[in-house]
Amino acid sequence: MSALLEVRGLAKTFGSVRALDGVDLTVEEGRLTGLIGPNGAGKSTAFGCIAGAMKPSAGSVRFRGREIAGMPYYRVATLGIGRTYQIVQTFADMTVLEAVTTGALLRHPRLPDAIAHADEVLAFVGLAEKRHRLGSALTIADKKRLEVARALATEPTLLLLDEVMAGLTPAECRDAVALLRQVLTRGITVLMVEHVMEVLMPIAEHVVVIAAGKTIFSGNAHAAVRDQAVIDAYLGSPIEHGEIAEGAR
Amino acid sequence: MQVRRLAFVLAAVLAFAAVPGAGIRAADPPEIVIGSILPLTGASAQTGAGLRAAQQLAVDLVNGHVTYPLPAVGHSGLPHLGHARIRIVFADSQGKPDQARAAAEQLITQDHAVALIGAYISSTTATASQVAERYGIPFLNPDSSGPGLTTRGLHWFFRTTPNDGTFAENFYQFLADLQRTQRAEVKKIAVVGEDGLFGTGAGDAEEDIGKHRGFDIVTRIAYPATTTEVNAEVQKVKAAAPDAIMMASYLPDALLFMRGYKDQGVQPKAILAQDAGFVDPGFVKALGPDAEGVFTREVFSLDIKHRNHAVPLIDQLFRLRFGGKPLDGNTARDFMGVLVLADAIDRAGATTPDAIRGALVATNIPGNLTLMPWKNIQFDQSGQNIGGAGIIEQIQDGKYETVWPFDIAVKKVVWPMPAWKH
Amino acid sequence: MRAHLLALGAIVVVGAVAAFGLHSQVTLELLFTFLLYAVLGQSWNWISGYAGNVSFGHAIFFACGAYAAAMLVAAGFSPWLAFPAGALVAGLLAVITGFPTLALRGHYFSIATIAVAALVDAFVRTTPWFNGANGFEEPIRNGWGAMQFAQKTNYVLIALVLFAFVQLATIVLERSRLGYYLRALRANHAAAAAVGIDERRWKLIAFAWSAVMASAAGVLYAQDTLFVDPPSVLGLSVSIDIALIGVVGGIGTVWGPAVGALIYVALAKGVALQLGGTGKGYDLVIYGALICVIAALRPRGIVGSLVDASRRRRGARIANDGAAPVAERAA
Amino acid sequence: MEALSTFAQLVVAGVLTGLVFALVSVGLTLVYGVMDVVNFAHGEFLMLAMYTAVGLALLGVGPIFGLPVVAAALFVFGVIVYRVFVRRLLAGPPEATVFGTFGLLVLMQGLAQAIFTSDYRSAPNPPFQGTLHLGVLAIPQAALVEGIGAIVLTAALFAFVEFTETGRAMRAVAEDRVAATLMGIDVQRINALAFGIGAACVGAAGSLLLLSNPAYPTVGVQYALTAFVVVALGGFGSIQGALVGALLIGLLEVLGGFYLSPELKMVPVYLAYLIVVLLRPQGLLGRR
Repeated sequence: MSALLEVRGLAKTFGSVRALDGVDLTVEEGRLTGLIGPNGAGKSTAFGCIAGAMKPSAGSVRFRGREIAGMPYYRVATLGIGRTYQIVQTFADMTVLEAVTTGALLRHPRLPDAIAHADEVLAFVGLAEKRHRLGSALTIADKKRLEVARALATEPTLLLLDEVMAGLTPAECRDAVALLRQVLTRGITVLMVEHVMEVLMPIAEHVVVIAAGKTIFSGNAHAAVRDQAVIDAYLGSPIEHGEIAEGAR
Repeated sequence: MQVRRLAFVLAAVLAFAAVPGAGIRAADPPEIVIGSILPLTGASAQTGAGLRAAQQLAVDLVNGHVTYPLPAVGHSGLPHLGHARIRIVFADSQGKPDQARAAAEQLITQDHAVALIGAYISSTTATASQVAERYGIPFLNPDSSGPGLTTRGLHWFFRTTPNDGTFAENFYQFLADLQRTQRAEVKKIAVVGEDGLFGTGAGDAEEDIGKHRGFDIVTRIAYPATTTEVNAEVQKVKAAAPDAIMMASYLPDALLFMRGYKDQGVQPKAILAQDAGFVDPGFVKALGPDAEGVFTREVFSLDIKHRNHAVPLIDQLFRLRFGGKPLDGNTARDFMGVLVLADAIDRAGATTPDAIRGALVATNIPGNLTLMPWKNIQFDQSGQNIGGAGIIEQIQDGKYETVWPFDIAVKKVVWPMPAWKH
Repeated sequence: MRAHLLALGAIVVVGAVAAFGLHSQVTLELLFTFLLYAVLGQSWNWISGYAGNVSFGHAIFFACGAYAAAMLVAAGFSPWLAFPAGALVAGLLAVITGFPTLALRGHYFSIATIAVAALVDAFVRTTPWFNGANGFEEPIRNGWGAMQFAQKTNYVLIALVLFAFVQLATIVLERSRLGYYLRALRANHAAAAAVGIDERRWKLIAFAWSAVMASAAGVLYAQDTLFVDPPSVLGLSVSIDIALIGVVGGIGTVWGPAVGALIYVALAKGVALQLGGTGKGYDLVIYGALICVIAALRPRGIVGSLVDASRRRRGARIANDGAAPVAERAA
Repeated sequence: MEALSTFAQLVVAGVLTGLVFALVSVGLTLVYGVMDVVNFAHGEFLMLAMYTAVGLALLGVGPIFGLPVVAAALFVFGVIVYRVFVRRLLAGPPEATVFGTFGLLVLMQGLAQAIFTSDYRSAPNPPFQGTLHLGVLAIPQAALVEGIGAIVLTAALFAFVEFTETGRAMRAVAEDRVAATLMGIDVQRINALAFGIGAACVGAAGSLLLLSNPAYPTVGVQYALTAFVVVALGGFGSIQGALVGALLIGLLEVLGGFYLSPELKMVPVYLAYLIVVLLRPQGLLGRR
């Protein structure tokens, strides 16, 4: 399987703060990769650099072999990378159908084709019967689902999901996971950023863990849970004997 | 659906608007209607109000029985038309060219005016006179000085007032006369004016005629009329060190320039102004002694009462109607414009356009039968009154005194203008 | 969609009937001015309503058409050429001035348009071939070739065709990729970028179309008024009149500009002609008060608020009873 | 030598012109900075202030002594306009404030023409009409007084906003209206106050302006245009930025007028605006 997205030595500094200090990440085509790490590990910064607009201080982000670091969001979307936002962004005064149609227009310039395609995507994500409701009148779960539908409507080859599970009830999470499985079956590669480990476990075949701006683990999800570096990152490393002694004195 | 109903309402409203506008008129009135286009709202509303009062006064005198040494006055209407009375209908141009055109159309098609008069602001006169040309109705312009108006080859356009070209000619004739009588040496001239139609028209004429007569135009300055400071312009004039400065400005910029000249020690022998801001009541009031000695061209002055004793009488009648304000260049010209038109209609003996036009072409009213300092009123084939001429006044002891032409001057010319007082 | 076409058809028919049926030149003149300002209002609406960049310098595109007509006639060509020529110049001017400024936010864009308009005004005033402050005056001609007519009827007909084209284009806009993208950009920038909308490119397209429409209106104005100079076609007051028509009627709607133009013509022209004799600024007072009331109570303008009301009612109705009416949507 | 003294005089004139622009723009910075409302009727507030000052002058109170009275009158006018009108505009969509203040502009123009007519009206024999001569430089006293007024007004407003309680509250509202409400700031009162103080600044400006300009219905239009360019150039909401922007524009206009041509003297001003806004959208010192 060829690598769809390759991130090498990604670094980003804000003034004196080194938010990212060498993140490496590979997303295999057709598989769901999880990007995970404790709060403040630099996940959002990494996502920002990958999704475009945020120019990394160093390192490269190659999509299908083409460098896309710092490219504006709309160019990245046109290349075939769909995305959702951590805080859901809806077209307030548009109906569900109109919002997804707006996404479909990227590949289907003629409106009738776009509307037809939008209807397909709505059916696929299960929002068909709410197609005429105003986006602003939906529940959080439906808004997130709408955002995924909107991204799918642009027929991406890679879908970037930024904490799409945040704020959902366990039942809504299950529905979301079910949807993600269907997305994978359509051959769309997914990179999912989360900070809740068990959400990723059931669906992520490949997991990359970052902490303090560095990649500390890359591999199978189950192996990740048992990896000492990952545990230390999450639970904090055990205190060496010597340190206490010095501290106490 | 809500909006669909609204769109149909829109269509219905349009339909209703169309029907009542058919404009069926009552039986033809015994009166003869003259249409007048003036800037009754907008920036020149105040001037428009004065012109309106002067035109109405002229009509009332034509319809009245009191006689004055003026054409068509005091015969209770037009004698050759069975003493039909004249009615003047006013329409507002708002000082905008397209609104002036709409006003002209209304006067011709709805009020059935036999002739039009107007419109003070040159650009509005241009569009209104084109409507008259298209409908074949005589158009008399008493008060726009833009030179271009009579170079358009219009068949129905007549203008009684001298234009900027005449006034520029007057300036140079005045300077020539001064050189002859008072050894006044003027060689270098600065031409300064706002960059609108008024300033450009005056400035072009002053520059062309000056060069033609061998004067040295040392600088030509056009500045945005709405400017709030004129430092750069004053410095340019100072650098050119002219003998005389010709100005075409409105009041705010006129004051800025005069104060600038004083501050920067620009001391020309003469400042020659194309009235406008320099004859505004606020000019002398604001500058006091610093206004002394300024020359301005004028089209009218109460000083010429010895030529036609009607002048003070008409002035008195006008003050009664317009809050005590005296007759000035604009109101006097509009007053005369109405009389010239009434006289032509009377001599035509009919209200058909051709008859009136014929009478206008044949017009030859001697200067002393007018309020104006003109030789006579006679139109050339371009419709321009060739008998018109301006006069030149000088501010002496805070008052505008006629100083040229010498035959009607009431005061000697103070030359050169007094130095700035510090 | 169908509703708009029906309404447009009705207005075109009524307009045509009025054009031929009416004799009163004054009423025809008001009808012509209504159509002209409806076109201008709609052209302004494309950039300031649909695209959300409020322009206070829109007169420069109106002037492109007006000057194109006057200069072509002065050079001996037919004024009909001014439609393509004016459109080309206006379109180019829109792209050149729009490219750097369209990304500016809110007031910065509005003030930038004033600055650009002032620069164009200075350029026209000081460049010799525009005749400076004297402008152009067209000699009187007659007939379709010269696009000049004694009777107003033909002017109304041309204006009607232009009005129909502009309204049709707006109806199509709302059902087109450009329309969706402009709405998306106005609703949520981040979401719009995520679905691949290049803000500058699509707003430039809207701006160019808007300029072309305004230029066409300029050609008609020049052929009706036969006089063109900087203050009458390029001044700040012209841009302000155009903007106010859009606001009163309702921004971002198909029929807003038409309603705004109707109110403008009724007030500015009708009142002035009737009140003409009094000499005071009464029409300005009435007009200003009306704008204040509308801005305070009905900020989306008359049609805009009707659209909002209908959409909210429909949105709410769907939310609770779930029944999905036919995909018909107004405005 | 001659060219040098001309240049020196032009620079001095540019600075004095810039200070007058600052005088007229100060009120706008406060109103915009605090409430995000660009008051397009700013020019008409200035016109009203000048007419009030003329009224006082006719009653014998000159533009200098009358200044606090005019400022107070405009303060009251500003608060009333905010409470009755602008408050509703702020409740509407962003464009409501733009077009609402536009309607106000047209309304005040109409009223001014109806009530005052379009005659030019000025204070009878105003003070400071003379000229100060410093070597080769000539400085009109009126411009000097207006300049000093501008500096004093800018400093006072800056001190008010930086160091007083209400000033801090205003900056909080400017920063984040919602957070300010959470901190217990009565946003409506602060907005009304800001609008009133902004109008009071225009009142002071109107009084001083009467020393060199007559009052007429459209006197405010050009000053307002320049004020918007000045405030945007200096960075909306930055009081000291407006002063810097004003000085820059004053110099550009005067020097541009001499070395370029008087007819094109506004070109460098508008070009400077476009260049700065395109390169630094938040203006020279603004923080937005």
